[in-house]
Amino acid sequence: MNIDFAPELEAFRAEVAQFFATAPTPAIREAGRKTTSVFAPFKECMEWQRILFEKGWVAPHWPKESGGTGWSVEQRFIFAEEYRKADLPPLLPQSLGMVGPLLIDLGTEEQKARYLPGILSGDDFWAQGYSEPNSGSDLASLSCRAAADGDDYIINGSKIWTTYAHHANRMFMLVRTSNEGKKQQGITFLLLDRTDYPGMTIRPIIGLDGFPEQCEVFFEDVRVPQSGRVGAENEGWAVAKHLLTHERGGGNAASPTLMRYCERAREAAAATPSPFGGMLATDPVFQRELGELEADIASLGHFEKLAISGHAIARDPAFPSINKTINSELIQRASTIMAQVSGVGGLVRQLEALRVGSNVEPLGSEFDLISMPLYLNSRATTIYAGSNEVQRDLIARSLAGA
Amino acid sequence: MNIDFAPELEAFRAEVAQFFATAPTPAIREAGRKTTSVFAPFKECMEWQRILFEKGWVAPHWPKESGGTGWSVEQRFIFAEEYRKADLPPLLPQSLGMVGPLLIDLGTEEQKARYLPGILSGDDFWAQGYSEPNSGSDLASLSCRAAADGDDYIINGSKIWTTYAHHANRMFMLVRTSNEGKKQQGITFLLLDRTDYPGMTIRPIIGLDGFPEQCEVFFEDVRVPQSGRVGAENEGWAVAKHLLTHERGGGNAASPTLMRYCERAREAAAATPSPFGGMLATDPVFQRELGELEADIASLGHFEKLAISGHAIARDPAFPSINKTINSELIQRASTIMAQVSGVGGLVRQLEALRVGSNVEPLGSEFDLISMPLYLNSRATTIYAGSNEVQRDLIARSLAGA
Amino acid sequence: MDFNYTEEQQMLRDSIGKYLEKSYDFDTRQKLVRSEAAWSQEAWQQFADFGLLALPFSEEQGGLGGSISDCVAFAELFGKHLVIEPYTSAVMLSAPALAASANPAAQDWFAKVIGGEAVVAFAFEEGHGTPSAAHITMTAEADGAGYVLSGEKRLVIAGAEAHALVVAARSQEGAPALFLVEAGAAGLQPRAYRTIDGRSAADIRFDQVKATALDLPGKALDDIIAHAVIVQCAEAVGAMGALCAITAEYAMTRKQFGVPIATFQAVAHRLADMKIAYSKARASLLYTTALAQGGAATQRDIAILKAQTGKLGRAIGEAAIQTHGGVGTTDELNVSHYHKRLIACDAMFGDHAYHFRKIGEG
Amino acid sequence: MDFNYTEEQQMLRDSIGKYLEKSYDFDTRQKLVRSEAAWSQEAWQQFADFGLLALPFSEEQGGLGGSISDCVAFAELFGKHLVIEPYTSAVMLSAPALAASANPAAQDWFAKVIGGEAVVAFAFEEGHGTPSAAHITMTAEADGAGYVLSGEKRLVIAGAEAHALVVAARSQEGAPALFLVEAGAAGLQPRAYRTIDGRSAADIRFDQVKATALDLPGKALDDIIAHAVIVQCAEAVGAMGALCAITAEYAMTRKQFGVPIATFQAVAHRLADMKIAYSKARASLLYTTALAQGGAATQRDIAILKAQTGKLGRAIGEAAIQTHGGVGTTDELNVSHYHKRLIACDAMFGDHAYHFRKIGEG
Repeated sequence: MNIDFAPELEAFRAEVAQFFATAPTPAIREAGRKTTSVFAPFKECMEWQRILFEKGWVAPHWPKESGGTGWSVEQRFIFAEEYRKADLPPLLPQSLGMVGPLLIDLGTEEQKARYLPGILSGDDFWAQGYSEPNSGSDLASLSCRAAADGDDYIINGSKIWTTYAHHANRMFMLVRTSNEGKKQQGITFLLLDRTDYPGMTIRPIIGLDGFPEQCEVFFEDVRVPQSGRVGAENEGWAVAKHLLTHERGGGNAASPTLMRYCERAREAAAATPSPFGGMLATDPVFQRELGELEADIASLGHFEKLAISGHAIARDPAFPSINKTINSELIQRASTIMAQVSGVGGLVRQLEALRVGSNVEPLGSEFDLISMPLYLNSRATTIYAGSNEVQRDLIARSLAGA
Repeated sequence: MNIDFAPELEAFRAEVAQFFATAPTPAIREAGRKTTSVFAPFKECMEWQRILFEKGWVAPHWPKESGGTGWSVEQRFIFAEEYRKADLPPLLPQSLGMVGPLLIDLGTEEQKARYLPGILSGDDFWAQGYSEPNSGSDLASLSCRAAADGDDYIINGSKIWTTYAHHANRMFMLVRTSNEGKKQQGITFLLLDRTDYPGMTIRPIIGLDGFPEQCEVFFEDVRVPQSGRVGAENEGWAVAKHLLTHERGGGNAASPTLMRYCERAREAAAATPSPFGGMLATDPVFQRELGELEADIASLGHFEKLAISGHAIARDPAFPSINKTINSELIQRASTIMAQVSGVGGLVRQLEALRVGSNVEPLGSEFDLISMPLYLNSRATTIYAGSNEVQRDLIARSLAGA
Repeated sequence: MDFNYTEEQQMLRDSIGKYLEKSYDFDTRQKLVRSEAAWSQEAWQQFADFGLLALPFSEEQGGLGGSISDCVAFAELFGKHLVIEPYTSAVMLSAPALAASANPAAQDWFAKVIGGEAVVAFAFEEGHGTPSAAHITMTAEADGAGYVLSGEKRLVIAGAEAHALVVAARSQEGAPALFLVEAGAAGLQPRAYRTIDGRSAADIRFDQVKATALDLPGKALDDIIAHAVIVQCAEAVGAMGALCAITAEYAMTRKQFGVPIATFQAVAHRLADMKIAYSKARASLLYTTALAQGGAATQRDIAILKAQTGKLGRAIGEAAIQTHGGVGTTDELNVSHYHKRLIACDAMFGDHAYHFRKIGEG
Repeated sequence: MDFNYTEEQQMLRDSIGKYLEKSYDFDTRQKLVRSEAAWSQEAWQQFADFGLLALPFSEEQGGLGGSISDCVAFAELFGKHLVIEPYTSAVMLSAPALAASANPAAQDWFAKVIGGEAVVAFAFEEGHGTPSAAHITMTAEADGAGYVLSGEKRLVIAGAEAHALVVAARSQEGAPALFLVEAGAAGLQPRAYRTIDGRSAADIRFDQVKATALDLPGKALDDIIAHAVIVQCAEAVGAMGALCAITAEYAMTRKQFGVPIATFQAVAHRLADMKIAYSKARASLLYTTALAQGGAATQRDIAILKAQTGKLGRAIGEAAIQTHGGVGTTDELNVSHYHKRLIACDAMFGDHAYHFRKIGEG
């Protein structure tokens, strides 16, 4: 066993911290502080991606030859920790975390050449078209249909829970190309060059936090080229499953973000009186609960480090599901504690003050402004990317082979 | 809505308290304090039943004409509260709580006349022969076979988890009398006059707490009279289901016992230093956790009062399952807090000091002596009388009709 | 013991239930929440016509002589329909305070409130959670025959629209007391907003605002809050019951993998847990109501009800959203709105964590 | 970063695993627990032969120069086999204290311990939980060149059988320190018992018992305890892994309603939760071990490992029993014995609740 504590790492940490202290614009910083979801405010997030891209730091989890940084695991965690300390907006996962790694693994050379540059630079933003109104947990039952027609497919049907589709200029999606055999057969994985094809309509859905984050996407005779197919026709399920390991397993560690939530809760609690006297941050009950959460997040961090360093734990077929389950439930617990600190301060609905660049004065603190939207938004984390019920099914099923 | 606060009730309370202060022998009191299970030490428990029987207070939940007290709900709760305050051993449920009420509801006049007196007086103690090694949660799959032979049945097979069978002189049981049709059909409910029939063997099973509470009962060509049948042959499932409402719903309230556990935890905590300074009883974290438990027990108490007073809540088909689930999980939580108070004091295994009348000096306090066995024993509460998984299935199923 | 609603209470529930079903369905309610109106004047008038505004007051006071169990009976329906009108604030908190005061101005306002002619808001909350009167820190300074108030009150339901305010502050003796302030008084600076559960509220700055003491007898304020908390909990229990029913119905009709999702044991057990939680909360509501009706509810009893309702309500809300999946996380479906109402009920007057700890103090 | 066991460590695990499989199966272990013997002399001798008693000590000390990760590697197997021998007490706690002392008697005892000739017990616990040296209250009074100890120590593993004791008490300066006491010293009154997890322990009264100061340098005691806690956690994680495997296997073979119970989603999800808990605990074990190996594990890191292992171990134990149903609640099956070991691991040196709160203090 070995962890690198070389002094060069501290120099690296200083370099990263220095960059984060100087490179982001005020709007990017504000967007980071006002992020109340896994998905940061779009515009500033993409501006920040451009800056990171130019620095060469946009995709630490990618292979170096495809645009990654070639950092050690230690460096990657230092980067993630400093990133969160600076409260910078997390980059959107759909492009860099999902379709990018997928194309590196399974795309044709042409697809890689065509799409990876825009994914890295942030010139393109990809939406993920998986779920349908009647195909949520039961994703394989999807029915959005693509009929081959010459060199094209003609798509009819709809997708739902398509995060930030209203911001996206590209989209990857699963379509049904055959009704033969098992439902997992007959699914094809497609890349769409545009989101404004004739016949394609995007309707944002207002979430319980008041923000339009998810969308419904309708397809009416939408004609797209077959060259956007990844893998063979009718074999998209395997492609999707491969991608899910990226979506759920995550090359990017979640624990630094979660730990930062705890820090913010602690900071806010230091300024909040406890009804039992003193400040909340020194209240034993608060400390007990925050300590339990921090310990659990620490364990996730340990788990992530084992995984990223190539320990056998990450080769367990259940790994992506375990990781997704832990991560999503910790987001909910962290945001629950944050909302608890805000108390009745979280009952104020003041969405306009949450906009980046807003000149509306918040009624409470900035912390109070974000804690409740974050709590509400986090209800979705145990539902999306395969509900946690499905994840637990998969984990249990994996035991049969163990 | 109405609760009786009449001053006569306080006189009643005083009368009950006075009786409890004088009637029990020292051994009965010791047995009460050393009860580490739903099932109190057998010998002293039956002695105490005899005393209560002679006082006419042995079955407050029975109809007055069958030997009950005719008390109001208020009186029954006062009785239960004083009972627990005095730490007296709870009477064993199999006779008074299960087969007795069943016979009142479904027994023949002859069966009532024959068995109810012994059930009330405690001259008889009944074991419950339901589960089998391969029929636990799936009770209806039971295979212990009774073949009709003249006026008798000849029983072959075995029963398991038969609480206190080694103390019992009578037994009620489910047997298979037919393999036709659905598995619920072909089951017959039998009363056995003896537990020492030729061919009947009882093997106590040592539990995880170190005590023999459960038994396995083996039947090899055991001949019993058919007159012990309750209901028709092959229709015992309905009888068993009826009995389960008594077993799970309980005419006796559980909340006073649970509240008493909290009191004992609080008393012990008042004598235990907290590692954070002061005594544990005044530690905010302890108070927070005990308070949550007490509130939940209070809600169970409210639920029980609604039920016993005849509110519609008790006519919900899911009521017995809801009641059993709440009750069993609260026993586990209460005993967990008790074991927490004992801390490493609970790691001492000193079963001999727990015996009633033991002259072995306990290494710790009497509280430390009981807390861990109680915690360990309580693991069974969510398993027996229909596992809580089965209860939740039943509750969910009841919603379909709602 | 008897915890059943009387026939009269059942009739009241039937009438109000019918009205709300017809005129306060979810779509109507959502239009109202998205409108400029703080609440529905028409609904308020209906409540007045049903006698609800005068119900909890004795006939000598000009009321209808109703009891706390009467209020609980219809408040469950308010929760079921996510009613945003300031009933608890105006009728359960301000009005009893006004009624208990010998001050003639208070008596006038009281008559107007129960007559449906005015709304008087209750300004109590001061920070991130003011669980009881003992936590009030705003002080009232004597100023001639009256007082002046300075400081801030938060989350004053109907605070910007009310015709007057009942304000909790420390009296000269240092004890928590109540004061009457007229709307529009100099130095009053409300900032209005909607709460996450759609109600109109305001944070109000007080800058040397003239106020009149209500001079209530000793324990009156605690008793008023206790009854209001019961009614607030009844709303929460009503919302919980609705969520249980809606979620069970959804789980039995929504299909995935070719079968209703209720046939998946994980979903079935979650429905069971919701039912268990609801059973506990409703039992505590009815029992505590009966205790209060008999004048026997202690602070601990109220704390138990408040804590249990808060914790169980949150659990039911979260379970309902999880069971609904994606649609549960939208603004379009009522499920998330119930959850937000339950969160609000938990947070106001001390959340479950606060009350559990008070209970644990013994 | 690398958290894999080295090839050498893997070989050590293989040998010890093979030995335990063969000679320390559950039935053998249960016979041992029910016997008069405090533990198996034969097993102890085997551990000596494997080099385990000398492993954690430097070659200058006469040890084998092993590391904390070596100890963790085989301690997981100790947990898997519910080993009752006093390894942690004698080799991880007492021996390092003896080794760090300049006292010649201590050096003698140290040589005997790592040579397998003597067992020295560690007397630390004083009440219902003594989580760290800072909580020690027993005081050592100076008595000529030595000290005398009075008071009580509890849960001294191997306390009645040990040839000597290392006792934690406050020194003259008031700081926690360690003292050496020979077995049979006048005034020493042990009462022996078995713990719920089958180990031999004693509560020991000290009545003016002569003792020698070990005079360890400042932070040594905390560091010794930190390493011992890691090894204790490794045992717990080993037990958890065994429970996960046993329970999954049982659920896939035990049939009810005509199918394996693992096909019921409630059972399947419980198995998943056990796997999740085990994944967290094992990750924390391996990471903290690597940190400690690099000399970089802080008190907080140790607290995180101890707290997580304690909480997750209890949860896994309870889930394993519930999944097994009736047989899980018996003394006959190994499942309940694993659970009791996990409870003991949680309780000693501060339970999860204690450590969570320390972590939360920030």
